Amino acid sequence: MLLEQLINGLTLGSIYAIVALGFTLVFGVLGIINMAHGEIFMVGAFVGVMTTGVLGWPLWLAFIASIVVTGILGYLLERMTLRPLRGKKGVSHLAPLISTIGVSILLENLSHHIFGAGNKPFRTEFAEISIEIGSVSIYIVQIVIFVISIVLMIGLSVWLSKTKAGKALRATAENLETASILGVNTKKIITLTVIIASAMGGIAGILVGMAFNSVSPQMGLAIGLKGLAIIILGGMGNVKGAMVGGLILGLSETFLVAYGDSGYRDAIAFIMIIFILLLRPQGIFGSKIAEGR
Amino acid sequence: MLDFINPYYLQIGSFILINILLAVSVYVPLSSGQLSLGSAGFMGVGAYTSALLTINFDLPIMVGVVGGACVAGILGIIIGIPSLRLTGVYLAIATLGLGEVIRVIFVNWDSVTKGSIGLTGIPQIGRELLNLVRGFGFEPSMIGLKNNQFVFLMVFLLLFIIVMATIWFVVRQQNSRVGRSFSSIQMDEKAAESMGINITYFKVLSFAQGAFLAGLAGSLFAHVMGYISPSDFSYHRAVEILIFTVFGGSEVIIGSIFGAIFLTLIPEVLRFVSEYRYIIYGIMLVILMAVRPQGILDIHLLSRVKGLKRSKGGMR
Amino acid sequence: MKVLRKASLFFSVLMLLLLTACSGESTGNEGSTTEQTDEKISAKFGVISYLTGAGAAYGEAITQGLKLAQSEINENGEVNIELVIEDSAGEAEQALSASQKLMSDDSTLAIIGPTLSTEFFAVAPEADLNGITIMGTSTTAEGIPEIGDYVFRNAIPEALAIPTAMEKAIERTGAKKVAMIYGNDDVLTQSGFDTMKKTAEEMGLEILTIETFQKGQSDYNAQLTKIKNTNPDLILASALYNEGAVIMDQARKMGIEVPFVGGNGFNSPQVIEIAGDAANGLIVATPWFGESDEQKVVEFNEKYEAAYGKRPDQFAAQAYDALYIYADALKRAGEADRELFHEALAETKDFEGLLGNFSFDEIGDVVMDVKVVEIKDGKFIEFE
Amino acid sequence: MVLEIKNVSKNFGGIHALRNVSFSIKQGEIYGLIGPNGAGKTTMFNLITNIFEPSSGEIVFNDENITGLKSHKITEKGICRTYQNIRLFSQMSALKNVMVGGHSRSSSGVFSSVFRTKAQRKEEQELEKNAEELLKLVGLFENKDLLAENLAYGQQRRLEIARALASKPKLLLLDEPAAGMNEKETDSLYDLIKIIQSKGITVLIIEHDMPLVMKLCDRIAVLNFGEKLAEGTPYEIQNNEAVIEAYLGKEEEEEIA
Repeated sequence: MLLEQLINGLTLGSIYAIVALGFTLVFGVLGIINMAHGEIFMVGAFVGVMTTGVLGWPLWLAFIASIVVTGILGYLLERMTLRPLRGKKGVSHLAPLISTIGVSILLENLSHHIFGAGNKPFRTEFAEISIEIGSVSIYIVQIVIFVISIVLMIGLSVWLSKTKAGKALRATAENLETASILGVNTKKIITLTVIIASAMGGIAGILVGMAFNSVSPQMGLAIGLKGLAIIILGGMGNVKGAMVGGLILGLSETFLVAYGDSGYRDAIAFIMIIFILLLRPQGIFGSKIAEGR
Repeated sequence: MLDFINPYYLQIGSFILINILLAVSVYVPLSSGQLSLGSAGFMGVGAYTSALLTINFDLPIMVGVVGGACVAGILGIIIGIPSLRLTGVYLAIATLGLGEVIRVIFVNWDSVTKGSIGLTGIPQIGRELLNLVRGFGFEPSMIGLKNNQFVFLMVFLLLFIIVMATIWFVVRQQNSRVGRSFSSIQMDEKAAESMGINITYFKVLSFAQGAFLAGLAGSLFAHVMGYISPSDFSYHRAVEILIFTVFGGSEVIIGSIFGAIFLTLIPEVLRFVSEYRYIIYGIMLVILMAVRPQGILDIHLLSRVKGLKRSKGGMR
Repeated sequence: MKVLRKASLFFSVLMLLLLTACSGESTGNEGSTTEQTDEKISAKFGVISYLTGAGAAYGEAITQGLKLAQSEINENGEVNIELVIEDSAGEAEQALSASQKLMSDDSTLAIIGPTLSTEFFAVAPEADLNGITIMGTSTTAEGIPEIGDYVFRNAIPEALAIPTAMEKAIERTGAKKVAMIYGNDDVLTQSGFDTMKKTAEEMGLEILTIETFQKGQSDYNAQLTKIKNTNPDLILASALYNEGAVIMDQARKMGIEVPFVGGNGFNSPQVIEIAGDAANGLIVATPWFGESDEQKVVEFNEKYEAAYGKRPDQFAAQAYDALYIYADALKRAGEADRELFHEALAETKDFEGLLGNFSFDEIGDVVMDVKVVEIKDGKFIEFE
Repeated sequence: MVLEIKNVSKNFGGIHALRNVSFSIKQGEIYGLIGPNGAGKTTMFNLITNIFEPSSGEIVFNDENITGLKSHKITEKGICRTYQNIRLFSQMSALKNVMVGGHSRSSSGVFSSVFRTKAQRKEEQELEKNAEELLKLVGLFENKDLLAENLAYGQQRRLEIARALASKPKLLLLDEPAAGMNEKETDSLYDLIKIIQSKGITVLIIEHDMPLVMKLCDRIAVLNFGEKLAEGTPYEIQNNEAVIEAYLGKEEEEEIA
């Protein structure tokens, strides 16, 4: 049972981590919390359902479709809701928060109209393959999810620290003005960030669909709130923190269910962040002191 | 003329009044620079406290309401002190989390809260008032009203008085030493402190006042609805309350009031497009933030509209 | 004082707004009020339904069922029914506002709805106080008809459906050890669970573990792994079909092959759609068996499909029956009077509806036989 | 002695911002604190008002050890400051800004404010009267209803001084009050500070405008790389070898850079 629950926890945690990576990237560069990220993730999952289920596309094509659609959503999000607020006088830190909440309401209800209220099945043959180890059966999907999350985290870290675009991105995160003086095209970098973050949401969406076979318009909210908790847990804008935070949350939720009271499962994320904020406001991996934006 | 006393209008009017209280409960902490998304949670605490007091101990509604508001206020102090270390979005998310934790506790604490089934049979303000006046030998029909017209009218008037008192309280406080301290903390915490303002005290004060008001609104909500369940105090409620304030204008109290009125009426007015209501809602928020991020009403607009020659700190 | 004056100005504006906002609509309905012809009784029924938001699918099915029944009844010619439909968006406050809107219209004879039990708990006491009959068609939670004299329902309460399903399932499988899983943040599933637990204890079953889940959750593996390790003979799952189907899917993947017994909310063709083969082995009690080859059921299916392009579910069927029950009571009452109608409705006995023989007990709850069905080979069949 | 700084040091993560600095200020004098950028002058202000706590050493105000006392308590004791990069309450009117300055000299709380008790009304009137007088003093009375952010730069600096004075300080800390001012404005600033002195308020001033400092101050301390380089009258400082070297050396460096 322990081994099985460990696998369950790691799978869930990896998904949380990928969602949190998207949050953390946007926060790291723009200093805002993208409340619509959960809904973008949900749209990604629906693209997966539609392409594999209705159109009968192969899985790899579904992935690409989902990345493209969520990437475009990310672009629109940046272009229509975030950019108008940037650099405008008298805009408080509340504005992007509200604006993205608006987008999340919009996306959730649009999906509602287009796809209907209920759960949609996500059927791929790939999701059925499993290997047996003793009495424990591990699905290939579970391994894939774990690997993808690790790859994304490492890839993102390397990209941020080694490549030119990544360095420009970090410079932008440090200071918008300085970066633009140094010749970084901040507008492009910011757009790129939001697109990448959204595409990662899309990937997470498909993975959830495959792993749990359930996709609904409401799933964005539930996972979005968890993602939010994770980036505080791991440290805002910190890639490693998002990963570790995601795994910690996935494991603790699973073990709470396994050995405690499953009724408090939804609360544990927030109980954890309330404690972490009080003990170490910068998060587990955060280095800077929490400073309000 | 008595047709004017239509329970439907009065019912919506009562919800508007409760929502104004909720919007103000976000506005007050915000006036000292603290964005709290915990109003839904505090509202729940107020509602459950008052409901349980009146159901289990047969206490009068008045006692329940005051008790509910006070418990929420005290919780606000307890939460407010450690939260001082947090600012901006951190505080927002921590308080949002707090609300979720409170809701989950309501769901799981079966023996007291009846879990997700919720509490039924909460004494209702209107009926108690009716019984009260009947005790004095008064019948609504004596002034040409039906029982339910009378009940709803009384509830509306009572809430109206409470809301007016609250607004009066907040505005007077704003125009005083306390209000100046709040806004100076909001504008520059460090400078405020070096002017001799005890920021710990004033921040906890405004946070706790917000919690108290949310608790008050919650307990009134319980006694107007007669039935509450944890789903009344979910994430959606927290966001809804925040939007009242931000939409109407978070810089001025009149903005919160306007936001609550407008956004409570909108679903009623928009019933004919009810299917697309939330989609419209979402688009509206996005456009509003792009065009008027400070909300519909702000100081500049108010001073122009009212022809005020000078900026009034009091209406901030 | 200046503040007060300003604020009261504000409120006058508010009241004005309210008036203009609401008056436009209330006048719209007046065209077709009760025109008393010699033999035909006309009546206006208010409907409160969940038409926007997460559970809009339920409200849609209900209103479609009602409209189908309405057109048939009016065509029949004995009574003439007008429906005024209001949206509640699944929220208790909006349901309450909608009910006030309906009740303040003196020509509203009675109310059908609202959809959710949480809404019903808020609305029904008001209706009862005002002496207006109200009937729930989808409200299965405990304590609904107990609210008051004027409160009825034709939805099969979980307290009736679940024990029947459990008894039959245990009779056949001989199960002794059960595991339970339920959604603890929903009224329907919580109240279903309470019934399940009580019944299980009465039947002397051994409860191995009790697990919960919450709305919007998509991963049930942790709970199911725990259940799997206790080796139950049967799983009692109080879940709505949306979550329930996913739970079954994940359970089967994990290698849990035992049957599931569910409540009324679990009963939907959607379960098969979502979970596919994994849905096999679900046992539920239902007033509505859509696959039945009874004449009236087949006819209803055809008419519904012709009108709305899809097959009806139990919500549509129950709503359809509800309006017929109202029409029947109206005929017996003889005129559109709230008090006479209430008395006539309470006396409803052995009414032959789509769902079978129907009566109200003394508090206004359902008396009827329920069928137990199971999913086998991707289809609902009667459980034997 | 009004203020005694005793062997104060401050480290920021291993970097010494201030090392073993001591000086003391007499009642009624104008005391200058000068030195190149980064010498630790503003850090000294931040230590006195306890925005940071000193790593070691003591700060004594009117024979009372105020080290580690909360900022607002220090203001209550009678020390108030201005900021190098103006920190006004930008969305408040000039008058309100000064009234906030009077916070520590008033006491009405929530109850008396809401019910407008007699004492509260009297206190508000006094606060307002006092604020108006201070605005007259700094020459901003005509602008009292303008939002602080709409004032001109020099006016903002003077408003900050008025706000600090409203707390009725015994010791006023001015952080580069003349920065960005033209000659005429600087002259009227000189007059203002002299008037403040004449009211019996001790002044500690950080300033880069050397002619102003030399003309204004009774005594001066020079900080360089966190250490006290010299202390004395303006005449002594102007003729101090080490000071000249520090300043000249600094200028050369800047030219190379």
